[in-house]
Amino acid sequence: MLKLEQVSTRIGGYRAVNSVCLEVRQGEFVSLIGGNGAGKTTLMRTIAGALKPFQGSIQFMGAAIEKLPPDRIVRAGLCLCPEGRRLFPQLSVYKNLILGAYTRRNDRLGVQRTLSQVYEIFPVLKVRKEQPAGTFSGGEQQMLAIARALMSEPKLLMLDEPSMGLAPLMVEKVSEIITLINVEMGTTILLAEQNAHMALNITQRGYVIENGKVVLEGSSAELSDNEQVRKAYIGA
Amino acid sequence: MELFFQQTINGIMLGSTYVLVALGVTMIYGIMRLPSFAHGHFYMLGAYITFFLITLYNFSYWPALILSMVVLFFIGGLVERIVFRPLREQSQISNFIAAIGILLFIEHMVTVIWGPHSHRIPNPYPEHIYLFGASVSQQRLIVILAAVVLIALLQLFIKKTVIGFTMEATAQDREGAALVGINVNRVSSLTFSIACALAAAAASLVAPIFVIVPGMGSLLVMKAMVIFILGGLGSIPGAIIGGYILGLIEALGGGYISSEYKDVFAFGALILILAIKPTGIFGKGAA
Amino acid sequence: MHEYLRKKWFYFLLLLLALVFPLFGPSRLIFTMLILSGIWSIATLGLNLILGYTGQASLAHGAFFGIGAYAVGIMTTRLGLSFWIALPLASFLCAAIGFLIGLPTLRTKGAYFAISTLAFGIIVFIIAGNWSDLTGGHMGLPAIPRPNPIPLPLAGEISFTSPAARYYLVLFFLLLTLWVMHRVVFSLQGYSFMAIRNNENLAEAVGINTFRNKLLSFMVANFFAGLAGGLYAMQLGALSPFITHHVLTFNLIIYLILGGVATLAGPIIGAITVPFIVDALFAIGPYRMVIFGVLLIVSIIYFPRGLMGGLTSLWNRTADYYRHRKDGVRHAAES
Amino acid sequence: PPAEQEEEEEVAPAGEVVIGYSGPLSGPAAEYGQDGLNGIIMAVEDINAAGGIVINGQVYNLRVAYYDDMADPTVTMTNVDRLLDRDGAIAIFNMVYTCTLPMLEINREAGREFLIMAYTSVPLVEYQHANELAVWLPPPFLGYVETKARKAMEQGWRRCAIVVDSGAYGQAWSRTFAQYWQAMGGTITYDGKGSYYADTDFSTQITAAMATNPEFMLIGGPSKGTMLVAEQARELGFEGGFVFLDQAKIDWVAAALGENAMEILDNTIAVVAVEHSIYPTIPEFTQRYNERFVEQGKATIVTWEAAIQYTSTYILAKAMEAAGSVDDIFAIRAAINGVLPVYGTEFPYEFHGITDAGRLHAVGSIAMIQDGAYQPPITIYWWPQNQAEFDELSAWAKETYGEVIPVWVQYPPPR
Amino acid sequence: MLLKVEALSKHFGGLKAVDGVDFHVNQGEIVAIIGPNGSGKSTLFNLISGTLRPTTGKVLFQGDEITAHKPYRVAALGIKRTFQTTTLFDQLRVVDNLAIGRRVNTKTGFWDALFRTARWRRERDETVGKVLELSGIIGLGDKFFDFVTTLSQEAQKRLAIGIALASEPGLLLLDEPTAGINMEETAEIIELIRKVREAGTTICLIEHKMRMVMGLADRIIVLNYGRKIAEGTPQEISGNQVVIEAYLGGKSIA
Ligand SMILES: Nc1ncnc2c1ncn2[C@@H]1O[C@H](COP(=O)(O)OP(=O)(O)OP(=O)(O)O)[C@@H](O)[C@H]1O
Ligand SMILES: Nc1ncnc2c1ncn2[C@@H]1O[C@H](COP(=O)(O)OP(=O)(O)OP(=O)(O)O)[C@@H](O)[C@H]1O
Ligand SMILES: [Mg+2]
Ligand SMILES: [Mg+2]
Repeated sequence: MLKLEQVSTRIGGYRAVNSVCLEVRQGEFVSLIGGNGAGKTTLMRTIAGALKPFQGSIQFMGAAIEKLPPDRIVRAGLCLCPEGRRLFPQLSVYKNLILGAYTRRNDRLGVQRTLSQVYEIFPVLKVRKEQPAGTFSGGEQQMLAIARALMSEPKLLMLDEPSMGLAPLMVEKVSEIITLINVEMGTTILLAEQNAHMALNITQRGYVIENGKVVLEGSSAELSDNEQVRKAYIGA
Repeated sequence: MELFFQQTINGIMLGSTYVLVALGVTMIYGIMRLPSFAHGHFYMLGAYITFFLITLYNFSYWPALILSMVVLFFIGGLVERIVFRPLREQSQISNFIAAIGILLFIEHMVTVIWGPHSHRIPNPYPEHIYLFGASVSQQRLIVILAAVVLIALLQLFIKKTVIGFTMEATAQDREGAALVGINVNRVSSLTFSIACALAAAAASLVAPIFVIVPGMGSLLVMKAMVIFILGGLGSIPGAIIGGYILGLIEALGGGYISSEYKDVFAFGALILILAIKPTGIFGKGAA
Repeated sequence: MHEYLRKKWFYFLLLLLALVFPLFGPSRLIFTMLILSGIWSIATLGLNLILGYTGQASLAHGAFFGIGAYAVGIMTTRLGLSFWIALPLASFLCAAIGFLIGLPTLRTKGAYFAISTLAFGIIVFIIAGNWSDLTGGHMGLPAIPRPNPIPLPLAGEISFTSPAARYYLVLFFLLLTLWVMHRVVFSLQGYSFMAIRNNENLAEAVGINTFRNKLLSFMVANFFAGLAGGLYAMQLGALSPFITHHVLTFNLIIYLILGGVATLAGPIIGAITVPFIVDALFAIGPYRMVIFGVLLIVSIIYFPRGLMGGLTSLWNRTADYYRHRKDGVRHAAES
Repeated sequence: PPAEQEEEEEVAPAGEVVIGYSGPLSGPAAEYGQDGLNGIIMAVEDINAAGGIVINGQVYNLRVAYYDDMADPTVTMTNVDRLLDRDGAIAIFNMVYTCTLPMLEINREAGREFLIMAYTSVPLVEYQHANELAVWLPPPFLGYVETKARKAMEQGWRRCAIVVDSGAYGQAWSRTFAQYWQAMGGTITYDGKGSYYADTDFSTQITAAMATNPEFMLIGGPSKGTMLVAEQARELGFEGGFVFLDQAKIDWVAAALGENAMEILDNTIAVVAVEHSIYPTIPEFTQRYNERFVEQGKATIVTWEAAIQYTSTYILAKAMEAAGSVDDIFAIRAAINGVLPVYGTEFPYEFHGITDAGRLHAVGSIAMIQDGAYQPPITIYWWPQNQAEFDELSAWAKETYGEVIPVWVQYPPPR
Repeated sequence: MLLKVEALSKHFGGLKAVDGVDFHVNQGEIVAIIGPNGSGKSTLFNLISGTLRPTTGKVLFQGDEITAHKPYRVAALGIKRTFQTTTLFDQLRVVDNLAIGRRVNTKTGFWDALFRTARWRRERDETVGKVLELSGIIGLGDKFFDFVTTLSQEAQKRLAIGIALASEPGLLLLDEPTAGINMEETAEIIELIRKVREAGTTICLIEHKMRMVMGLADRIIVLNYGRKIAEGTPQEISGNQVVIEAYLGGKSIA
């Protein structure tokens, strides 16, 4: 479904992503594990079109997307729930969600259906749907960000550190939800996480990225057992 | 009382143009965080285009006005594309310099091509009528009404249409907007275009009662800046109310206290209001 | 280039050049333009402190320049004070007015501050034009005397009727300004200013009284605007309200940004280069301001950090190139 | 072909004399500045076409060097240096009082002498800023003030509201007018100025002025603002008269007002339009001016600025011939006296002489619009020192131009 | 008692972000504040540090009332904080950041700078010395002259703590100092926090990483919906049923 070949991206003069090859197949749930500054965010922004790679090709559903602007990529069914959330702080929760479905604006019924699904998953969003998103706490905003990404009904959903800054209870809940999205809704998911423990628990396959390069890949079970991974990312 | 009423109408009429220009400045700032000091010059260009459509191509007034809006719509989009888009990542002050560059370019281009002297559009509605003892020319009433209509249309557009939604979203988080699938560059261009078209409308509306000269937008843009700050950065209702307030302050201050210092009242009011409320009347956050 | 600029001898060379320049017998036009550029430099250095280092875009700088000029003009013509007393008085007056205006306006931030200072500037312009009894109104303030000659122990006296004397006078004040800016910027006090520019919330959280520091920066900036204005009054000998107009502020900002903001050399580079470019554009006749507008746009797009920034990055790039080449040679040798 | 070139070289002039000009060619005062420049350009072209300046059998051609100063004194100052250093100008025309001021400081330095051709009608400046190398071209506005005030009195008007331009000229003019008017027994009911350059809506002041029931309004400044004030006053229901400052051009205003002009301008006292002047040369001059400038988009109408600068340039050329030098500034300045008078029978303007302080004896004239038509112009002579001199002048004028209404205004005004 | 908070509330419109919270921090302690997202932890810090004005209630520091003082005055008294999102002077170098952090201890003003007074010299030398030492403590000794944009996320977090530490504060408020960094690096930050405490600085921190909190804190305060729902030692809290239900959840301690 998604296929990266030799993708490299520069930030400033620095090669934050370096010849990355990666593949995600239809229906899969794949994790991207790496420490700070490993290049996960950069890679995801590159896939989503917010950054342009200077080398390599990115294919989504058979079509090259590395030169497309972000909006075209979303339209193709690939949506990124970004690090730092990037909500519309002065707009109400409701408007944020509706804008999440911007690419589906001609499908009103579908949008309403997704909206009620999203409200079911995150009841707090329904209760406070008129509140400006910017006044939410960090965790609440994270939930809204995931919800907004879901609104576009993506074929492939990329989540950049959804557990960041979340309370333990919430982390659990979020991972359940993500799994649910993958299993029930059949959405393919690419998840970037530092919390390898959580990520490897719920995904099927994973890539470990360090210094912008993929250093390991394999099934989640394999990775969990890998000594290196345990030491660096699970910490026990 | 009659005097007061007359001055109030004068103020509302002044305010109407202010609002139309200030709305453009506000929208541009809201979406692109750039202080559009060249906006008064787009206004001027709008008036010239209407003038030439009428005198050279024998258009009648309303078609000329609309065509002028259309032309400015495209010019605005073009300027955004070739000047401000490359400056996207730069600071506000760089954008300010670019705006000065545009302003010099437009003003002197117009001066060189069409001469420094003033032009006049024949007034389509020269009659005046008496309202409660105050004398108002028909064209002035039209300016007031047209401003109200344009403002209402703009509000509807922003609050009720999806494209309007995207403008608000882009104003608040550009990358976020891009990631939900909004073409933010198009939104920027569109905003600039609409803002310039509004300026053209304002200029074409007042052109028959005033005159058209290359410098006609210079002071106006300063007032638009004051209004957009007064109302709170990027706040559209703020700009509307701020515009009318400024018009009234000028008319009443100029009429009752001192006409030489009427602009002092307008600009002084800004400093006073900000001293009390540092984020403007409708402002929420800091700049 | 950048590396040279860092070394002191380069500055001494420049200074020497500036000192001996009149000996080459430059034309009067060059003299006049250099004197004016020196005056603009002083004002721009002031603006650089508040806008460049403290991050507060004051759009009243031209107005303070005008206040300084009028203060010197009024004190020397109406009160009969000597220029040498009027000039510091005018500068301090500007600092004091800066204090009063800063009190309300500096409570605001960003664009709010910019536009409220712009509003103040426009008010000054209107007052300069209409308060005829004080300023001469739109008729202007004529016949401002030249500074009294300075007696020299042996060699007679320096009189300021010659452009060379005025050139040295302005150069002296420019060096003084540069000295003050250098000392302030590269000090703990300078850190406070830069902290505010970088992140006002954090600055406040680490214990910097941001309001007081902004006020201080604003006053110092306006002091130098006033000083430059006073020198301008001396150079022109007559004033009109035009010098308080916001166009002047805009010009100073152009000098600052095109020269290189938040550098000490930038303002001077800008204040010399831009007027000379405008002068050169006279050759193309009526289109000159059209071209100037285009030049502004193009240069801000391609040199967003001004000439200083452009030179620095050019230097960095060449340095990188040579470093890479050296590395390459070393690698080759090692393998 | 080479043969032709040789021919040209034979008649090539011995040298070139540069007349400098620094004035507003862009910005709000650009039209005014351009008018003045047009006059100089046209004169220079005419003089060159007629064979240039001939001194001791040598022919010199004139050239205009001009720079835009946007009415900014700083730029004027560098322009002066530009004109002297780059172009070698011997005289510099300037049309904005605040820009002329700094020039007065420079032109007397040894080696930097040049003639200042100052276009300002502010009275007494030639005494306040005495400068032996300055020539003040237009008539002092005191003549207009007094004559217009008298004319207004004649209409039976007593109550005056002032709504003039807040610029330099408007301030000086209206203050002087108020003094004369009150001395004649009139009252000023309202005084509120506005910026004729920057503003377009004067309803506020007019409304306030009308609330004081004036019989006429003193208005004026740049023509465009004057036109707007007149129009807006009528719109707001004002039915009294207007007195224009001499800066505003009645024919320009009338043209801009279009069809209703004569209705709106009924009972207006203003400087006479160039085309209604008594000088017989005017029709020909106007026609040539229109061809040369108006049709090229360089002007909208022929103005007194153009006519005065045109004639002044001629005087300068004649003075050079009389002085026998193109670079001895003092000699040229001294020779001006000798080449005067020049009359409206030959030029589009007339100068009868020059005062000791350097102001040309320039004629002013005003006219009134009444009942939809221009009344015959009144001609103002301000330099005669006594009744006898004035009578002599009147007789000459009647003889030369036929129907004229001369008046005498004392200048400098009696204390 | 170093810090004492009495009945502190902050309402945003109808929302009670902080609702009558009482707590105190003793000299030398590490106190952790935990609670679900949106429970008012950051708001509480904002109230203490003067960034927000409380609706009601009092804040006392060393017995003196500091309620609604301006942030710079609170900082001058010795309470320093970090922000939830890493906040630095991002156009400057590490050394400048730390020196600015120390600015509150120095008195060099405009005239000192101009005339290079004895104070200017003394304070400059002192600042350089302290800052050098500090950069070693926070593990940025080799990055001393680097611009902060070139630092990794985790180094930036340490620098943010360094800026707060530079003035040798009596009380340090840390808002999620390890959000978004991995285990190894978290351990380093924990080490740093321990070192700081040993050097005599009292610490109050907000954190979601339970393993870390449990190992580090002397006392834990739990907020939920703006109210304090529990307070106690780590053992007490991890066994507290109310806290488990509201916050910790069943299985994992991540
Ligand atoms: N704006 C920038 N300028 C310079 N370097 C940057 C910038 N943004 C990121 N980098 C660098 O690029 C590298 C990759 O960063 P990226 O944000 O992709 O990492 P990450 O794996 O997502 O880390 P984190 O877990 O902190 O989110 C890092 O070394 C970072 O320092
Ligand atoms: N300026 C504000 N205006 C309105 N509501 C606000 C404002 N700041 C915070 N809130 C609200 O106050 C509540 C507490 O927010 P706070 O940021 O203190 O939570 P937190 O405990 O730090 O959460 P997290 O762990 O997610 O960072 C939240 O519901 C938030 O939406
Ligand atoms: Mg990341
Ligand atoms: Mg928080």
